[in-house]
Amino acid sequence: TNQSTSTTSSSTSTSSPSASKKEKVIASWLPIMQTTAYYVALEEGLFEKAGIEIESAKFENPNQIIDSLVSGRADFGPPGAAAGITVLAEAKAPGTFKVFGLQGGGIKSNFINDGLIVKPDSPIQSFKDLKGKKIGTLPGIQWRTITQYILRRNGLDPDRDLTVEQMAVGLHVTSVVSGAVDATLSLEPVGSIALSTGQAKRAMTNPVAMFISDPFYSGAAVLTAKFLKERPAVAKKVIQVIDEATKMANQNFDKYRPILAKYTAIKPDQVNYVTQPRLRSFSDLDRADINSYQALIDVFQKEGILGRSMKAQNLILEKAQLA
Amino acid sequence: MVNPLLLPTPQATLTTLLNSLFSGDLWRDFSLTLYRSLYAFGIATVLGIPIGIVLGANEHLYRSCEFLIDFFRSTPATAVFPLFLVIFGIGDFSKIAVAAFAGWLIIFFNVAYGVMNARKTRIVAAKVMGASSWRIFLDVIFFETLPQTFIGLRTAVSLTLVVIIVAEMFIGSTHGMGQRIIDAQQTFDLTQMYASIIATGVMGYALNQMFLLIENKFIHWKGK
Amino acid sequence: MVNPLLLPTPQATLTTLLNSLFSGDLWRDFSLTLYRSLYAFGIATVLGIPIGIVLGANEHLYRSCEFLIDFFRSTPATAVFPLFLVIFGIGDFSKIAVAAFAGWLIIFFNVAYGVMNARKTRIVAAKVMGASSWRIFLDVIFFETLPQTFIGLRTAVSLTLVVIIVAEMFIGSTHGMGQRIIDAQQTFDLTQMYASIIATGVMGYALNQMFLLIENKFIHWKGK
Amino acid sequence: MSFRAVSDPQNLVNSDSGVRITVRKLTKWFNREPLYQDFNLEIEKSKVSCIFGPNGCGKSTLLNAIAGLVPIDSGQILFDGKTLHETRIGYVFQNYRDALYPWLKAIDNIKYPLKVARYSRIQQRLRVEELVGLFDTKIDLNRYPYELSGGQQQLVSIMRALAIQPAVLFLDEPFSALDYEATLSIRDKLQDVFQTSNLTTVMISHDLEEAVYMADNILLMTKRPTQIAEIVKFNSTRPRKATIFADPKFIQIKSHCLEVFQKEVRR
Amino acid sequence: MSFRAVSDPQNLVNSDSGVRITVRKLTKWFNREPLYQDFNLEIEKSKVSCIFGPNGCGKSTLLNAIAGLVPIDSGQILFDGKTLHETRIGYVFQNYRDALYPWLKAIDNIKYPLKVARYSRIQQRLRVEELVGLFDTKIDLNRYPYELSGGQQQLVSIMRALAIQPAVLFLDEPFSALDYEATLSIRDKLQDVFQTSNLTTVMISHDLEEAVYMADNILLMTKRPTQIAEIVKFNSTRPRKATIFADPKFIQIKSHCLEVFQKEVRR
Ligand SMILES: Nc1ncnc2c1ncn2[C@@H]1O[C@H](COP(=O)(O)OP(=O)(O)OP(=O)(O)O)[C@@H](O)[C@H]1O
Ligand SMILES: Nc1ncnc2c1ncn2[C@@H]1O[C@H](COP(=O)(O)OP(=O)(O)OP(=O)(O)O)[C@@H](O)[C@H]1O
Ligand SMILES: [Mg+2]
Ligand SMILES: [Mg+2]
Repeated sequence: TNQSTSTTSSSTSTSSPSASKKEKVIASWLPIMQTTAYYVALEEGLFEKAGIEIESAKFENPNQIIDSLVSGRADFGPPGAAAGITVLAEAKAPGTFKVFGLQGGGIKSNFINDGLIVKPDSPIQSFKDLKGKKIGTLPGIQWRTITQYILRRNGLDPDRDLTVEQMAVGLHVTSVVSGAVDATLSLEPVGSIALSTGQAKRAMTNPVAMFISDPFYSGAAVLTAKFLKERPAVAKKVIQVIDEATKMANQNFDKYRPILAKYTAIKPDQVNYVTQPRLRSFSDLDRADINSYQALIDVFQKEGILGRSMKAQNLILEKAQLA
Repeated sequence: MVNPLLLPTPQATLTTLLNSLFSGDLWRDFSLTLYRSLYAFGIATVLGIPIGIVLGANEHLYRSCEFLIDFFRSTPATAVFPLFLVIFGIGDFSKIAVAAFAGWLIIFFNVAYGVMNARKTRIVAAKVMGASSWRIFLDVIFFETLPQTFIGLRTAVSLTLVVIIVAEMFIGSTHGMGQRIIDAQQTFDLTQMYASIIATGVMGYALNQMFLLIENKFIHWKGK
Repeated sequence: MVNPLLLPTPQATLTTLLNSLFSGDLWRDFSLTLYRSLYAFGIATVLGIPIGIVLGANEHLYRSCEFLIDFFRSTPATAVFPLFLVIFGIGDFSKIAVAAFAGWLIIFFNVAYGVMNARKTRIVAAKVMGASSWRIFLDVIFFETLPQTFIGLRTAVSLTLVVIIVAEMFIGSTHGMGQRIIDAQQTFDLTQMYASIIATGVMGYALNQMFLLIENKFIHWKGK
Repeated sequence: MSFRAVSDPQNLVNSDSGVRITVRKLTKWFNREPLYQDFNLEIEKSKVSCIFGPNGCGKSTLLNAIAGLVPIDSGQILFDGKTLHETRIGYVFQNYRDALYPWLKAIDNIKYPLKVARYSRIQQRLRVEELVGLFDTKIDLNRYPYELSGGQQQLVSIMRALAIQPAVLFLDEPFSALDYEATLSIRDKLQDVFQTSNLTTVMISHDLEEAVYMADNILLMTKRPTQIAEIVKFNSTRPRKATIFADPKFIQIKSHCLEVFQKEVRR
Repeated sequence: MSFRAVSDPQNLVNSDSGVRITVRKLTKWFNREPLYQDFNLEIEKSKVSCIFGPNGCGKSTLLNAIAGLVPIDSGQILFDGKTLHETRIGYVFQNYRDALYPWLKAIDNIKYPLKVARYSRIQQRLRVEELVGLFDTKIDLNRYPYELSGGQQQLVSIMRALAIQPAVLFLDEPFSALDYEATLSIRDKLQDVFQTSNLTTVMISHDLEEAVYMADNILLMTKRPTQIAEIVKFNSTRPRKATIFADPKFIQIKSHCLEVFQKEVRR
């Protein structure tokens, strides 16, 4: 794995001589594909140009991002912060978060977000073939719920017809290859990496979009209401920067592939395998996107992990608020 | 001062704890984690004490394994989990094995050190009475090391619990307190999370108290 | 037998290790993790030994804190991380603080037990010579407990390393061996993963050897 | 050689008037059986009291109780108006081996009470030199205690107990491991100390001849529950010489003590 | 009372011929100084040899070396054709306190060598009863060693050493903590044992009177590097009584020994 070797590392950028005038903004981010726009913004110096000094903390676990936002230790979560967990946190602390971007994949739009990963010679082609087998998914209630929902949609009882094993992302390919499980429901780039090794394949592409909503977004860009209220001008600049970076990433994804190796676990020789995620900037967000987000919220509510109904629309930042 | 969402009040936490106790699903997670921890701890003890005594008594042998011992003591059990996955599969047992391994290292290390630091006079006395090495292990070194062994057991019982929880949290599992903690974390139900953490801590405390009771009952000669 | 992708050969692993050594970025991760671990361990030692001695000598006081001690020893440091995040912020220091806390508990526990199990004759002798409690701590109990303290220090130095790695793995960090391990795991580069684990283990071994050297040099009276 | 050549930095010198120890209504139980019950004893100041009694009658426990090292069930122990803490005690334990510090060299063991009493480094060194001269010892004091033989350890213990010029000296079978020559010589050195200071000494010995030879008062003890059977006085002048063993007075006192002892033990 | 009432389950009885111990060219260094150098010694079988020598001359080390408890630098120790392991040894250590097992009650400490020698439970009990009868002890043997006084612990050590009817008995200052009465009585019990068995005994004592009283051979030792200064024989018949102390032969041997000892020590 190639970690960043350059000095413009992800932690702080204090290289500018006019640092004194700059607004300091703290970001908590996850090292995943969906965060690409943030990497682009850092690489292209967009924050600096906007007069913003970024202090960023990298986390492996989306919960820590939410914790750091709630505690006021961070101002915003760049694209890729967990969309589902944001909803769950907002339900507990209404009025804390505003979403200003969504990231994921879609069947129609042809961006890959997730896949059902199996061995190359596996007879499994869909969830229906999993009866009596073992499926792996990500640890925690969010993905357990999504998996159970999809299984039920496929006519399987997740408690009786098969075993659902929750396992850390790093174990997914290993478990499939070693035969510990028959399939995994994995987020990108697991599928791409599995494919690149030739040890596994995608039996299904974007199954979550297929069964919940197409497109499907698992990532979101969020900022705290506190940040927005206390420093609205800075918040606006941050959103503009991310918007611009998202545009750049979407238009010229291949150009930015090499920087993925610097910010994520992906190795330089793997950057060309990984698939492009669907990145929606603040200005892009439309009704279809919001409906998709709503569909995820509804699944959570149906499965009982969200105590009350919530409107995706209310979570999304309103253009008027930025004035 | 601090956001009560992040740091719920003790009352709220205890209320949640009590509610979960009576609503029933806490017991399932609690007992599953307890079962896994005790299973792991049992393996760790059964393998740790005898091997610790034997290696501690053969300082030469111990020194030649020292690299491996210190190596594994310093590597997170969760990092070597892929190895356990390959050997034991994905089921419960691989997580138990990881915790047992971590606990075993602690028990083994403490017992071996206890033996190496033991006063030699009593061993020598047994030797002169014609006791075989085997008898000396059983009758003298074992007892001589017992206070240290108990420190090891208590460290290990807490550690196996910790590893089980961490495995349940980060490697993933079906049910268990670790699962419960991470679920609460993900649903941002920090009251539930702290309630679950408290339940876990109480489990650890209870296990430790059990040892303390045994220790106080049997090791009457400490400090004499 | 086993798929070499899952269990790379020792040669492959060592080759990768050597390559990473020369390609340079291993050093950065290695030294960062070492720095964090030593930082955490330093805090743990400075706070653990004196508090351990004082509480061990006041068994009454110890018993009244026992619940908290056993409680926290049995709760994974990573589970209470949100708390540390709130107190120490999102920087590196909160992770160091978590590891220091875990190490502190171990050192403290071992020292306190060492004091409680210490032979009373020497303490009594100092008392009769008119030594103040303070002097007795410094001159007698400290030395009396030293073998046990070293066991605690060695357990703790490994544990802080483990917690730092786990924090780097599961909480996330910029650089460090834990980050390296989890990245390798996620990209299914098990050779690199084992190479990094080996590098970590060697770090732990080296730290332990350092203590062993000090121990063998200073604690000459063991078992006498 | 004077025993107070080194001036005392704290002026806590072995008080000129000496220390009388009073044990009042001492009660101490072990395992639901009384060891002492309403036990009273007066230990004369600036005198040598030798305790002679059967094994397990509570001699060591009595010294420990007086020195505040074992809790007592009831009763009082008085140091002539002073508190225990204000009284400098020298103590040679019956288990002298366990009471030495194995992490300190023999010489530093001897210096330790001086360090506690805040003697300067130079004073510490001078005092140890003085003691070495007094005891004329050939032990290599740069060895650790566990490198010494039993007798050598006991001698180091005695030197440590005397280092700070105590006001009260407790000797629990202090010669049990010493060789013939060392025993004779140290007995006489101690006599010098008794003569030149106001030291109150309590010594336990199983050697009756030794006990009488050293004592001003011989405390004869009964079996458990322990009482004083008799206090026998022997006020022959010091320094006493080996010739005293043939002295009719000495022989008479010795045989009287033996008689009392045997009567008590066989009872 | 016979000393072999309990039949030995392993037929490893105290061999009728007795055991002679030969120490040949023993060399032992401590801290770059020789303690023993080419030291030779013959310990007569079925006799009592008492070692008398100054503190730190290496008496305890010699016994430990013979019993295989300390490594020696060179030399040989022979047990009359047998190996060390085939020889039953009873040993009362100088630090008897540390050699008892605090996790066992006194009675179980005494039984322990019997357990090692695979005596049945009943035999163990009978043997302990026999010992208790022999020593006529009033110690509560259901106590743990740390609940006993120093002298009581030493007595338990002696009983433990004698429990398995050893062929070789090592006594390192075995009476140092015993009271007057106990010392006399145990000396005499031991004499009974010597008379009724072929036990080879080596005893260390700093009490010359005691050493001569107990001994067939008195081994007088020099200072370091240690040699045998002289072996003095005393072949008065047993049982010896207290009256022997006045026997001119006894007095003459005693004063000869003292002379040799003092010459050696003062050299
Ligand atoms: N910790 C204890 N628990 C129970 N009994 C004890 C304890 N310590 C001492 N004893 C008992 O108290 C009695 C007195 O013990 P102590 O050591 O004072 O005797 P002593 O007179 O010094 O004997 P000795 O001459 O053998 O040294 C003994 O009978 C002993 O069994
Ligand atoms: N571990 C050791 N390291 C260095 N020197 C030692 C060690 N053990 C013993 N010695 C030395 O060896 C010598 C003999 O010791 P030993 O205990 O045999 O003497 P001893 O004749 O039994 O004396 P005592 O009459 O005092 O019991 C002593 O001078 C002692 O200093
Ligand atoms: Mg005593
Ligand atoms: Mg000796």
